[in-house]
Amino acid sequence: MSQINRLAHGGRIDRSKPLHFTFNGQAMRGYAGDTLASALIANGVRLVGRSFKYHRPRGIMAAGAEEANALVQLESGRRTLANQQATRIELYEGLSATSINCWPGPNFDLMAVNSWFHRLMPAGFYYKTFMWPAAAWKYYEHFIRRAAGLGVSPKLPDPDQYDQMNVHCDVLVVGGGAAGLAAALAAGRTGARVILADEQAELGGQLLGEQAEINGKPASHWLAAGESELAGLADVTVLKRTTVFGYYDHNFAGMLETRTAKLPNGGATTRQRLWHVRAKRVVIAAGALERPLIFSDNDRPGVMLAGAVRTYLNRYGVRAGSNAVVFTNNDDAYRTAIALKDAGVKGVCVIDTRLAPHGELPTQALQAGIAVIDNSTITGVTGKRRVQSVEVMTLNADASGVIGPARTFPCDLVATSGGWNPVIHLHSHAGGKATFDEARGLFIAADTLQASACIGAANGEFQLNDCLKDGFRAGRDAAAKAGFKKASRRKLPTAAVVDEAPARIIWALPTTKPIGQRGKHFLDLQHDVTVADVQLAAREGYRSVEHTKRYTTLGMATDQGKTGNIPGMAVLAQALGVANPGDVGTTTFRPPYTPVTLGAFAGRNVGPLADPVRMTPMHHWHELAGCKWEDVGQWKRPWYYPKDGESMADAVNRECLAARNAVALLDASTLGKIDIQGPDAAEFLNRIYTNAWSGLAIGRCRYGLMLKEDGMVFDDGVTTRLGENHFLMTTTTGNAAAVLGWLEEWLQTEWPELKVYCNSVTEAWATLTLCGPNARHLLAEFTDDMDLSADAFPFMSMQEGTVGDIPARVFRISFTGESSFEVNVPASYGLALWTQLFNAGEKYGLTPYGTEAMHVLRAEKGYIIVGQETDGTVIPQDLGMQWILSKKKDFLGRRSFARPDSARGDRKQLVGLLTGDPDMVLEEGAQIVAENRNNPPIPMIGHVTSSYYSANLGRSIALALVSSGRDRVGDTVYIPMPGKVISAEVTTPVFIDPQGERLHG
Amino acid sequence: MAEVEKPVKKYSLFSLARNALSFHQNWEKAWRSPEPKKHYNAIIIGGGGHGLATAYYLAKEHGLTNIAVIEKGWLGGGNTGRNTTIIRSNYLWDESAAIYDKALQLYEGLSQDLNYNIMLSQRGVLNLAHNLHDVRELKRRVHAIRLNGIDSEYLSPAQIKEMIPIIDISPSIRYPVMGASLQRRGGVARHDAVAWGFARAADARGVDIIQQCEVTGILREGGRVTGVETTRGTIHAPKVGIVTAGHTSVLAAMAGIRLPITSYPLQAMVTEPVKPILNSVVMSNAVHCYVSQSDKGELVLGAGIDGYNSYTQRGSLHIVEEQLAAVCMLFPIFSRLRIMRKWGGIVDTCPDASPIISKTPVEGLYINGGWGTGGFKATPGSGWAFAHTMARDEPHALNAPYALDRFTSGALIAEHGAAAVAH
Amino acid sequence: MVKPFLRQSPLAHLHLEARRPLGDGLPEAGIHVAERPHRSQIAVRGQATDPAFLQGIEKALGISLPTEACTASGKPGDLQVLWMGPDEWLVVGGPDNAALIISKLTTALVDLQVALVDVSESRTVIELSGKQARVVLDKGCSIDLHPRSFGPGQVVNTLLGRGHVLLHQTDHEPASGSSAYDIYVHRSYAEYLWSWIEDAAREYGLAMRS
Amino acid sequence: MLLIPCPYCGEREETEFHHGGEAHIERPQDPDALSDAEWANYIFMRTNPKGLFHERWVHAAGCRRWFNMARNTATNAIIGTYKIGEKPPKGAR
Ligand SMILES: Cc1cc2nc3c(=O)[nH]c(=O)nc-3n(C[C@H](O)[C@H](O)[C@H](O)COP(=O)(O)OP(=O)(O)OC[C@H]3O[C@@H](n4cnc5c(N)ncnc54)[C@H](O)[C@@H]3O)c2cc1C
Ligand SMILES: NC(=O)c1ccc[n+]([C@@H]2O[C@H](COP(=O)([O-])OP(=O)(O)OC[C@H]3O[C@@H](n4cnc5c(N)ncnc54)[C@H](O)[C@@H]3O)[C@@H](O)[C@H]2O)c1
Ligand SMILES: Cc1cc2nc3c(=O)[nH]c(=O)nc-3n(C[C@H](O)[C@H](O)[C@H](O)COP(=O)(O)O)c2cc1C
Ligand SMILES: [Zn+2]
Repeated sequence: MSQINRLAHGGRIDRSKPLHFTFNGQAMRGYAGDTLASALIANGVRLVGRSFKYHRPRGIMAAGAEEANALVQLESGRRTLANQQATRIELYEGLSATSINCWPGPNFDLMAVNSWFHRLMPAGFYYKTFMWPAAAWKYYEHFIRRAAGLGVSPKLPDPDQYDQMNVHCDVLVVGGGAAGLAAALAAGRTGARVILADEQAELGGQLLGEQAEINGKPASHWLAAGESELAGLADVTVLKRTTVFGYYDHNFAGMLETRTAKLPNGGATTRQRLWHVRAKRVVIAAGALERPLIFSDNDRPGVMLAGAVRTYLNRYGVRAGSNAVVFTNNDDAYRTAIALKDAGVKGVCVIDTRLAPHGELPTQALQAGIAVIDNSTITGVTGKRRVQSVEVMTLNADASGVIGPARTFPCDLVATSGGWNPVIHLHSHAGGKATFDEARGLFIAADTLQASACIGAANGEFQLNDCLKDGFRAGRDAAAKAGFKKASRRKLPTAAVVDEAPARIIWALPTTKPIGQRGKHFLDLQHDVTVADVQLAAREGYRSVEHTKRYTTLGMATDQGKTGNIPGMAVLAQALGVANPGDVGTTTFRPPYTPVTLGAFAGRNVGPLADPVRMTPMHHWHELAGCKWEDVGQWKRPWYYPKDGESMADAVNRECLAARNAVALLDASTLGKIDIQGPDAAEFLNRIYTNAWSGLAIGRCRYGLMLKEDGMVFDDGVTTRLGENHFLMTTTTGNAAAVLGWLEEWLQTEWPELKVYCNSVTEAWATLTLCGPNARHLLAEFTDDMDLSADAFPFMSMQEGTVGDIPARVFRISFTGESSFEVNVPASYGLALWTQLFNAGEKYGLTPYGTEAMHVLRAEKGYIIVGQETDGTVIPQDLGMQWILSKKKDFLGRRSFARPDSARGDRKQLVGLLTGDPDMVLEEGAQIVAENRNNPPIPMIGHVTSSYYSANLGRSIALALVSSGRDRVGDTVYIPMPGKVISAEVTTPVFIDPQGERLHG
Repeated sequence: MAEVEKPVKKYSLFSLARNALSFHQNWEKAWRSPEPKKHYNAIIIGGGGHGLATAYYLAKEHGLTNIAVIEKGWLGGGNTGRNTTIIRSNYLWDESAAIYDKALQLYEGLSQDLNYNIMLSQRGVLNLAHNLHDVRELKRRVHAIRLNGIDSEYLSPAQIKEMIPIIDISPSIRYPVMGASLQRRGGVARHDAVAWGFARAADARGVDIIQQCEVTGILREGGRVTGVETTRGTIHAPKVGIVTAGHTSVLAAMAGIRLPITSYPLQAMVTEPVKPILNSVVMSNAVHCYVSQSDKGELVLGAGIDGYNSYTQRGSLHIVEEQLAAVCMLFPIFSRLRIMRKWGGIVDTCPDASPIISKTPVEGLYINGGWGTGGFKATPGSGWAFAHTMARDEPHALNAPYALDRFTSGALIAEHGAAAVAH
Repeated sequence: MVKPFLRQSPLAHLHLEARRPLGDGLPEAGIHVAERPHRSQIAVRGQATDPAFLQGIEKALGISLPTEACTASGKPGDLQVLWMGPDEWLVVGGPDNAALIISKLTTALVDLQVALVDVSESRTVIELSGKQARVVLDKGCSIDLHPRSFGPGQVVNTLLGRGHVLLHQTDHEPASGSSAYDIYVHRSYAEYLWSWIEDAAREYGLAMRS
Repeated sequence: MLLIPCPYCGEREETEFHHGGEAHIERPQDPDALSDAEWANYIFMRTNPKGLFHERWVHAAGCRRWFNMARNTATNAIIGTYKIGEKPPKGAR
């Protein structure tokens, strides 16, 4: 295809850089500087896709972020992207795009049958039908879903990367049009830190598409000079292709930068970058969006926004048609008419809803020989796949209908303008209000919670000269408020003031029949929402603008109603008989301003960096040993160490046997360790723990239980007295941070009078736990300054000395019920000691064991795990731990035991379970019932909290919480599983060495 | 029970076709917009799903028709209009299973009962496990639910993959998928339709739904409620129900009642619409994400709650970022889909993650709130039980455990496992 | 300490110093990194309002206690005190000095209500420098590191990526725009942080410094 | 996205902090003297106001200090922060 619509010259495209691309398989050409949309128009493409609901043919209607129709599937395979606006895709060599939501193609689309049934499909039709028979919705839904959905999701992994950046600035300027550029210059000159972000590839905004002059020269000169001045200011950052997508509390903005116009083939650069900006002041110079006129069949390919048509001419050097009608209610569109005429487009005429337009621009148009048909409207459009003609009639006195004869104008382009809407989206995101300017029929930013201001066209300022003035003032002002007051003596640029007459606002233009009965008046082109739909919603009582939005889906498509919302709200106001659309209000503007990829939000937090992996000093040893990992919070802990060919059960059995019969080694470094010092340390522990601490001897350890104020078990661990005023507390791995936080909270907020300091030392120590009958022998080989005998070093005591010449603290504590030594050495020696122990331990049968074996071993002893035997509903009494509740003092949570529920007789209590079949290992989490049956509903009396095969006992064991469990010891209970019922006997929860002989040995 | 049937213009394919011929000019209003009367037999404060359902069941089951629902904004505009619409009854404790499954059962016939298609889509809800603790807790729930007579299954990673081919179950991801619970009867429903369907059906039974009317005070005399002060004048009633979700504490404070409730922002978002790609609802508490695809084609995604009290109906960006990173971990192909809109709601959470459906110390004043991040699924059941409570001045067995005094006695219904994150 | 060759810092196994630069043909690396392991680090807790405490510190260490938030005293590479909180400081010295420092402090602060904890083993230090060092940090850190608000001698506890760090700026050359930071990171997070930096720095070129 | 002025470190991003719920709820001196309802009031009942709110925060990833903050929960506007034991700032009482 040749570029039949490309003008011979003009535009900002680079004609020396031709580019090849394909659309729906057809090879086409464009230039660097084109968007896909401008290139498609240049190549004479009219029909780009089909609409959502009726599958009507659709073309390009805009030139920027407001495009509602021209969505394409960009590329295929690994780099495919759905629903991309052709107007925002910068053309690159080799680009390939296809139409979406049509099959087999946009020219002949089988789904267009929908449009035959359009009358059955008014707004909300699905709420009224598809209900019979009840079960059939499933099938209806299947077809509805297939029909909906626009483009297709990528199905292969994303080859690209995304990243994020945090910045701070004094002034953030959103939008680099005339106003924004002026603001950035003014703020930048004061020395303030300024960020100027614009979503487009070039600065200039609306100016890029105009033939405007500044200081008597083409505006491009001022743009270029401004840009180069900004580049020279050290603390000004200009970000192009960067959309400020959201504005949040306390002047925080989210921006999305597209870093590679063409998708890179891998490499170091990220495709998109999400910026977090914390600004002292925000200047919103986001411009205005043109609104379409709403007339019958205004969706035909070739009906476009007048400003966009002008932009295609001036910026891209393409004409959007060869025979054009301009349809307007204001003066601005006359610029388009004149530009079209200048570009040699035929038959240009203007249809104006106003009576005798007389401003500067209409006069110019008339002088240029452009016909102006006033007080008229388009009543119909012919041509399905492209406009062929429009029918025009005169408006009646109150513009509620048309009169007189119909005239037909052949044309292939209708450039419409219904005026402009300030872009107040960002202002609204962060709680800003809007007011309706009745005279001009537009919403203007009002009160805001943030330190921000809307300026230029975003504030309803449509004269270029005013935008410039506004920009410089706002930039200076914002900088001054941020503390930068340096004055600049430069002369401000000026532009000619054009006298523009007011618009005549008629929200829905009449046709020869009542609206909805001749053609369709589209408000939301992407979702196929019409004026009749909004009127129906109003009629049916969906009176709130929010109801109408949801009932009709107006403004809920990917463009979020950038062109359709305001007319839609006004139409609703009319339908409700409300004079002022301001009383109906807008729907809520929400981020993002334009869609943002999930990948950009995720940034670098994906793949291996999704969340930190915390590693102990011995981590890589475990990895080389082939361990399987268990995730505990962010830690990786060795779960078990399978040898070649071993199953998990084999490995765990082997590890458990070694721990009770030889010696086994556990990496316990992840346990939380908190150093607690100060004269009130013991008193502090008295309040935090349920038991008493004042009497603990130095060098002795004690088990403690912590509760929340509701009496529920929160954490447990062993705490050791290192000195008169010095304790070392250990916590569970998962709760380490929470417990330190808990201690600090009480110390700082409730008991500041206590003289205590807490410091985390979790990471300072590597903890190697030797467990089993040979533990002492092995350890003895490594130390000559500690007496390891049971008398000299009794259970629940601590010694300091050296192990393998490394300074160490050794604790005789045990979570396995076996004689064991917890050796703590400075973390950086952990790996060395581990390796040495491992080598020397071979003769004693040393076996490394993981968390699974640890859990089995402790369950054999009936030791609880917080979070497994407890779940936030368990009090110590339930666990049979009354013994740890001091009666002599208060402690956190104690009062809650006096509540009726704590005294309930049927509370769930910790018990053991032995299955009838010793090889049957119950499922953890299985529910327990009293009756031998399996036909739900069955009342449950408890559940299995822990369950293992115990190699040491040669049978399965389990712990459970069972209602009145201690009274049921000896009873049989039942565990119904899908397809079977398992019986088990209730026992006490200690299976091995109830007297604790091994522990003390 | 004497029911006064008002003529309803029934919705059906037939009525749709007939109306099409007259360009849809003749549909009746879905509900009226009446002026408030001076006096009602009962007032429901809050026109969300729960309030409207309460009114509907008061009229339908208890014959109380001189009642008003008073809504400060537009009906359904609270959390009912901004939730991720996940419906399920896979809760751990018996008390929860009972009320949530009652709700699910009502949902299963709701389109027909209300003559309004609420588009209940029972496409199955999966809750993923990512570590051994999750696995244990999920299995505990699966078994409990099954023994309560409610459908529930446990899936292995391979079975998950079979159901959802696009999910990444490889063991090399940061938090691998280790299993999932599945409730096949779970799914989603069209949230707006639930509010609108109840409103229309309640209106048809004579209930006045008064929108744009904010309750500013609760009138009491001698320990009894006598009515409410509103922005549209005083309205009297011997019974008043507070059903205001995010604003439960604010309304209760008007009657001098302090509640164990904190209101947090909770955010949700939708992507651009794409052709069907995800057929079930996937939730993961451990990595904070839940996602389903709507009939229109968008992915509907929910985030975790923001960590601080707020009534702003918007939340912080980092919460959304964390959640979307989790989505990218489980569904790497979604990284290039784009968020089209995100928003916030205000959720009223109780310490035990269970609601309050209760009488109060003020006679004639009732509270239904504290549903936190998960009350949409309960809407019909909650309204049904609350209507009973208001009509009889005593709780139904279904909601008796949800009385306020459980915070005094300690008999909490800890559903953190089922509800730790939003859904 | 004993058998120093047995000591292993959290990043030792990665042999950073032997790695080739990253950066797809960039002429010059914008970022330089190195691990500075085994620094002596002592957590000191006490009352900044107590003159005896301030004097004791000064006497023991020869440098004053930084009482202004987020500042450090002393010289990088030498003995330094980093502000951690209103009653919390980190005394940092060269390797294997902790016992000596503690004994000096103990002597000087005797009778005062203070706490001294040897946390040398808790953190390692990643030194990050170069023209793009600040930009790389900006990718994961919300602190305003612009020279106007942050400079040599300043130190913050904050988040970098998803990990907690103590970030200390040690140098800045206005002419070249190059700056240097010591990033103190808990050892269990060190490898994560290293991977994070490597990934974030790739586009600017990353070279190892010995 | 709150920007929170830590009374010790200055303004920092919300991500460095944890919220600690309502401020100025004192632990009863003698819990045994309380009725169950009073005890429940202390552990569970909160004002949760829409508007001025006094709350606790901890600068978890910063200086580890707890402090109080006065904030408007209807707008998220921060009126001020103050140290534990201090009185709320002007305009926040
Ligand atoms: C983002 C998000 C996702 C969620 N996801 C799910 C999910 O997937 N599944 C699920 O089951 N639940 C979910 N929930 C929770 C669910 O939305 C709520 O629990 C449920 O909708 C509450 O319904 P409601 O009728 O009680 O409250 P609402 O719908 O909030 O209604 C309360 C009404 O009270 C009105 N009101 C308040 N104050 C006054 C006053 N003074 N006078 C008059 N009227 C007043 C409000 O305007 C509002 O309309 C989610 C919530 C959110 C925010
Ligand atoms: N005569 C009329 O009727 C009329 C009407 C409207 C505008 N105008 C003209 O338009 C110009 C207005 O100047 P201006 O500077 O106020 O607006 P502008 O439209 O020229 O510039 C706004 C810029 O902001 C960008 N932008 C918008 N939202 C953004 C976001 N969220 N993130 C990043 N970038 C974003 C836009 O792409 C654009 O480049 C003047 O030349 C004025 O004369 C004239
Ligand atoms: C399940 C669900 C699906 C939604 N789908 C869309 C959608 O397709 N397009 C859209 O713009 N908004 C969608 N929304 C969001 C609403 O537009 C709106 O943001 C939300 O109801 C909150 O209201 P508010 O933003 O007006 O405060 C959806 C909301 C929900 C709860
Ligand atoms: Zn701080």
